[in-house]
Amino acid sequence: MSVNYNVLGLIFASMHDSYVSELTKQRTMGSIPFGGRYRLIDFPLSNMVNSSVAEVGVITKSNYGSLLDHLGSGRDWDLSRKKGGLHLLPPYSQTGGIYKGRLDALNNVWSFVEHSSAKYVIMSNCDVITTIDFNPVLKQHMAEGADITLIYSKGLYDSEKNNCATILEFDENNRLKDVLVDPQISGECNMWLEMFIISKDFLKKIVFEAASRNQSSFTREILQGKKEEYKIMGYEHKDFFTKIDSIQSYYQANKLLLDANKKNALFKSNLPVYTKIGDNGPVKYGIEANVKNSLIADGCIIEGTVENSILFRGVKVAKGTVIKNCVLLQSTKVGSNCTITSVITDKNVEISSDKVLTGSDTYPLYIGKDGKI
Amino acid sequence: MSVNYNVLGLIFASMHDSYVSELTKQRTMGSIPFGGRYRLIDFPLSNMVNSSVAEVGVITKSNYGSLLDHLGSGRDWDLSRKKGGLHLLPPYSQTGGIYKGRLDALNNVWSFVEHSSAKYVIMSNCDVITTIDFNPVLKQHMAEGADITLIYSKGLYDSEKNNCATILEFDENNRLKDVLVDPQISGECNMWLEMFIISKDFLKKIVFEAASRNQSSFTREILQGKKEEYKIMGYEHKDFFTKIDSIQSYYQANKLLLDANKKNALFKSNLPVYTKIGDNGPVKYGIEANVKNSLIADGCIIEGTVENSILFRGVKVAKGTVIKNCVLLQSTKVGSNCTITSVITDKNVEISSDKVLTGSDTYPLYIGKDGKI
Amino acid sequence: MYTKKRVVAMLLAGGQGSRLYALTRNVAKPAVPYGGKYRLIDFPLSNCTNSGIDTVGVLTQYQPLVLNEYIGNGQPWDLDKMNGGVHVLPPYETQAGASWYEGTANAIYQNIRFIERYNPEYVVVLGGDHIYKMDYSKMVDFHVANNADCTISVIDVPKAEASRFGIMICDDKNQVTDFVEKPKEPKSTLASMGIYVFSWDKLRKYLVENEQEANALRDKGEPWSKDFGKDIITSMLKDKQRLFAYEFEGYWKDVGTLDSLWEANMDLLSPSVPLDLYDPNWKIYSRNNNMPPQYIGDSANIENSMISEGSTIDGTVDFSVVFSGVTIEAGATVNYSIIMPGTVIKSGAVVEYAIVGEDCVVEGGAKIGASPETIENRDDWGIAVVGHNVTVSENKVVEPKQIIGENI
Amino acid sequence: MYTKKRVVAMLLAGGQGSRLYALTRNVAKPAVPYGGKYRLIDFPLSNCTNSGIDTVGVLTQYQPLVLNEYIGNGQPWDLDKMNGGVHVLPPYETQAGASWYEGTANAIYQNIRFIERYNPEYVVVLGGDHIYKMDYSKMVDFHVANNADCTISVIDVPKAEASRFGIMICDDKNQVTDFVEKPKEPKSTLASMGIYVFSWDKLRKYLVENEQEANALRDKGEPWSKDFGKDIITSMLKDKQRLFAYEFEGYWKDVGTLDSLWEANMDLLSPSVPLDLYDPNWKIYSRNNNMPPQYIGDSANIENSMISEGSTIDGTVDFSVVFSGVTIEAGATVNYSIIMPGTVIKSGAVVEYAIVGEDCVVEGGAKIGASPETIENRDDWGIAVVGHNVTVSENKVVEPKQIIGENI
Repeated sequence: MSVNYNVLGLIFASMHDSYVSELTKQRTMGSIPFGGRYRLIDFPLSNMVNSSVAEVGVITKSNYGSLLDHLGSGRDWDLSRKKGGLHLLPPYSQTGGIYKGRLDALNNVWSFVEHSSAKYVIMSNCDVITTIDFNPVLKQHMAEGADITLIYSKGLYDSEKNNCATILEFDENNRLKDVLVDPQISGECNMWLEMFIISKDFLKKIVFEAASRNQSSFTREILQGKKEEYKIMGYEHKDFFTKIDSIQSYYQANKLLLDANKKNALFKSNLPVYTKIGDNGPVKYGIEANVKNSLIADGCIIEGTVENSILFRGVKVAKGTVIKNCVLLQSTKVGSNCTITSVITDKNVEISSDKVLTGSDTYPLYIGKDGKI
Repeated sequence: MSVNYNVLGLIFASMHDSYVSELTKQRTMGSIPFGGRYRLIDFPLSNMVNSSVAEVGVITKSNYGSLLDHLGSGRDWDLSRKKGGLHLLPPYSQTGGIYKGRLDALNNVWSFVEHSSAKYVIMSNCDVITTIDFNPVLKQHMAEGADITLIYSKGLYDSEKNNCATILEFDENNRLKDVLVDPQISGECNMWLEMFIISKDFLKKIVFEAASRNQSSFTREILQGKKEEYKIMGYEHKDFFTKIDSIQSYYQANKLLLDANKKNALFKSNLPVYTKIGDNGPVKYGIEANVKNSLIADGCIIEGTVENSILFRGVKVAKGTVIKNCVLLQSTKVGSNCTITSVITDKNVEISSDKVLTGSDTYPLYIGKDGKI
Repeated sequence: MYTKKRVVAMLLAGGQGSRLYALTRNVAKPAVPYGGKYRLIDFPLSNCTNSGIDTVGVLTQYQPLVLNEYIGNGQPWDLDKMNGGVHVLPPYETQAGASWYEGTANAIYQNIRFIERYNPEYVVVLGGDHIYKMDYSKMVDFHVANNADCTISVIDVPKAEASRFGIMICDDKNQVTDFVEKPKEPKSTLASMGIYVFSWDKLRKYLVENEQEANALRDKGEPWSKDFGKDIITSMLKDKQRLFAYEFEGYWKDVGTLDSLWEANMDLLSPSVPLDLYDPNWKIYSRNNNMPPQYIGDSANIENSMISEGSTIDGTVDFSVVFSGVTIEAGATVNYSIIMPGTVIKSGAVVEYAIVGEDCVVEGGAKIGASPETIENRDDWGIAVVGHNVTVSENKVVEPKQIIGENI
Repeated sequence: MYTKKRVVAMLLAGGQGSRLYALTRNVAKPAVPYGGKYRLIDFPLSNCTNSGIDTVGVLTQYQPLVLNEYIGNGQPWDLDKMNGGVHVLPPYETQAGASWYEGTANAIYQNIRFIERYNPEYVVVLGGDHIYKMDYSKMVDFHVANNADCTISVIDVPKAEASRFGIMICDDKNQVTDFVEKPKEPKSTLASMGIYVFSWDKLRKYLVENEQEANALRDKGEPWSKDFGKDIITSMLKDKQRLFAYEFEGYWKDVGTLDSLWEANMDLLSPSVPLDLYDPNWKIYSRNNNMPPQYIGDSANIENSMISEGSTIDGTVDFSVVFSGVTIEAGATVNYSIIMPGTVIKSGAVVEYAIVGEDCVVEGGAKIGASPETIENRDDWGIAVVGHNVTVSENKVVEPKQIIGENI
């Protein structure tokens, strides 16, 4: 059918907030802007919608105001529904306080999960950016009679550069053999994308068991602790992915979109990425504009030079200014005759005329929200 | 026009929660069920929508999960909008913690108010139930050049029965002369409906002044403290109203709807009360049903006797059972051959067969949510 | 701009419904009220939503205004979608000129572009005047499992009634071998329910061929038709396409006549009829009109009836279905009847075995319909019908079988 | 069921727009793309929303499919309402038979029932092919203040152009004393913008009278018409009704011809034209198609242009408006042109002073249009136009003024 009430989606919108503390001061992981016009949650949410999922719960911790604004009723994802639909699950709980880990969070929102008529649950974080159709994963999960199916991709891991990673090893039957968290190695590994599929009944069992033992970490208690007992299988996603685990990787991930192959792998016409519509005008290029190798979102007005940069909605670049290797978030305004190199500006930053700001490509300069320079 | 962007609505959804602590254990004032198919917030929200208000902020304190569920995107009130629309304003704040009074709450949500293009603000609580068109109030407010226009009704006040009331006195020019909070008197008084109109600019002034002085009570600091300085005027609403300030008054307020005049004053065809649509079937009356003087919401299945009662959506009354003078909230199930008199059941209460429960009309028996008897 | 949809539904909302004419003077048949708070079209639309089909085209050209406004943005049925959703598809003008729909097949033919936007694999074709709850996704699964070109849902009817239906003859694997419209001597009791699943490429092919052949016949001055059941299904059978019958078990009722509309309402009051309007997992959605709960007064006497929001009942109601916003005054009697939205039955009026349309006024002393037991010759008995917006004055009588369209 | 609305808007989406025919073969005129990411109808719809009007009927019978799907549930314009919202109103069949719209007045006449559901005090009548930003609520206020029966918005045009418009002659209180359609010798320079506010009771009366009079003429075999501007306004003037002219100051452009469509796009690139598409308090809404931001490549050279989402630009673009999902390869040149959504301009192609429709392919070496300076006889020069879905093969030439509707 066109939507599938048999599958429930759960998105952890606040997982790993602390790795990008600059960007999560006034927001949570899921509402970090990305790629010119998106927020990170758009990717898992669109993946679910494109896989016919009709009901999605979004599990948040704190600072979810901007997420609430962004998601609204879910209308822009066609998730404003009576049957199913989008549900924000704030961290209020009977027990009080904030959840400690994935199992604890699931226990906290269990009444929502219980209430759903779905038989399967797909879970995803917001810090891994990729475009994936979950239907083949679900098919494999059912065909193999798995308890849990983990989605992974082969990727280069480097303990020097990666802040957090879960490396998976599988046996010849595709069954989970070993799980390494942040190991001191480097090379090509099976990187867990922190997405998995599980039946609702099995999820209930592990969540309730964990609760009764006061356990909260899914990776430690289930993946590492129960890999012999449970049938935990792997599904390899063979397409582009990138992970945000530091301000540096955030900068690089944005700039990866200047590579046409990677951009096309993320934005496929048959699996569109939905986002909140901004109703901005087209981009206006002035008479002295000079733009090369850049991604420019609607609503920008460019009268200067822009190179190797990502400009979010409504950015203004005045005459005589040169922007190079920058990521300028929405409504950044740069005055005339500036030279801005390797800089990330958060929302509504204003840079007055004749300024020179220079970061480095490995250590970009970050300017916080509403900053005035 | 059909909607008016010039007026912003603000609803205090959690004001006076503590007066009905039984009903607010798992919800807030605005989400208390009322009148068979409504929640208290439906009344102020519909009043605003019917007065062409296109943008409404709902200020909450805690326990707003059920309110979030009820309001959804605001679609059922035609407030799912890009321009304006419904905005839930949860109590997260930079300063942390919960607001102490109305001025403090307004300070906390000021960025939302500031962002609106409206010139006037209409404010309302949820604990006063009435149907009112705000347009004549606004017209008077502008014509009189008032700083603040308070909406009041003449009503019988009795300090023995009323838990909280603000009594207003006006001079011959309709200007506020005196403000009494919970006075030890009784008789006909001007009862403040805790609704008022103010310009955004003036509101900003008083909110910011109060914040700088660490003041939080609108009644004490502004109405009592500044009545000479500010031009505070009155508007008399000459129609039915009732106020919820105890479980007893909640019970009585529901039963008032059995009076056709009062019901018709609340549900006017030109000022409909909107609510979340439940898509229940029609009421089904069995072959031995016997119903008199009762208000029955859709989805009920009645096979017994019901008198002088309010039955919310999806209530089931089995054969041989007699329900008298009761308020049964949604999905209450009463087994066969029971005798239930002067009882309030909260949501999902189940009463098994052959039970006798008897409260008194002045002190109804209350059975909490999900209770099984 | 448009995302692929595996399944698109096309709802033939049909025309005037002349056998219901007193109730369809200003509204299309699918907008006729049913079941206390529904309209006929709520059933196929809710079935679509509950089956996970979120893209529906509604084909109509007769009085679409009420239907259009009733469907509106599709929100009541969860069919207000950015991509997909419900769309009312009227006839239109092109550079080649304007043309009304010339039959059900032509109506779909004229909207091939609409369907192709969603690039579907399967198209479900539905009617707008049947009462039933059905999971179309299971029928699509059946269609796929049989590698069928077309699947037709059928219901086993009593042999005596089979000649009223289109009858399918099937082999032991449910493959359809023959199809006869209203056979005098039925060879089977499997009646077509007017619900089809097609593989879109096949349906498209036969729609185009039917259009060309019918036009060629017309140009030659010969009889032609562009009818869905008659032409498309027959052609496919002739071409030995794989047609399968999907047997449906459950409540299904064609409400094409005033009598069957009355019966279908009465069915809801029978405990043995398997049509559950209270199942939270298969809700029948309808547009709500923001009325307060019903008020039952001190002198009311209600038994074995269904009553909806906004009504005020102070009279006697027995074995009846009462819609929203109805007033039945103290001293009025309503038995075995259907009272549509907004109607007022005044004190002293008696309504029995009748359908009273929307926004009528039945004054005191008026008598509409009668019990069959009171009629000597049973052939003289039948349901009395009062159309919409009619006033029945004091002491006037509407006889059994009589149909009133104007004030009396 | 329907709540009163003080103001209802009726949008005459009109017909084929024959003067735009290469761009309206399969779409109604209001669905023609404009301004990089808009379609013409975005302007009146967004104006309604921004003016607080949330109930809009769109009258159309020509190729409504694209318009219907484009408008959809009205969500992009904030017009998806439970009560009110935007409704496409096609012609329909009644018991009296079916009839297409016989003129703009007849189209509104046939939808009197739609309007009356909302019981409005004022009806705003709009066209679908003008580019402007206007607060209709101020015009309604003006109408009310003048106690007018009809208010017509007018714009002061240069005297030389006045004979192309419907010209209003007013007294010093803005009351209209005469109205002349395309006068040879204009007595005023106040041109009607095709935007009207009516007191609904008055409009209703004149619609009914016009219908009756025109039918009577037709029955007698005499010439008749049911045209809004021509018949309704003229009758009201004759009857000494209170007609007022509301003078509009700001950008307003009729885009009824290919040349004016091109000019209106070019206007957006002129700093002196007062049409701000970036005002957050008066957004022009449009349906979004979920494309990533535009990518500007290493060899791109873009100046004084507008470019929209999803496009990939690696060529030279100067003084042009480029819509969403367009590809302009390295080595391609686009000057003073409009490139509509989804089109590909390949390396080596040159497009100048041209409109290229949706989803076209312009192969390398092709040359579309030319600069006026390169044409000897200025009369031979004009905008070159390529219709939708057209492929222009390698090295083919589309001359200035030429209009191509098929692949070459």
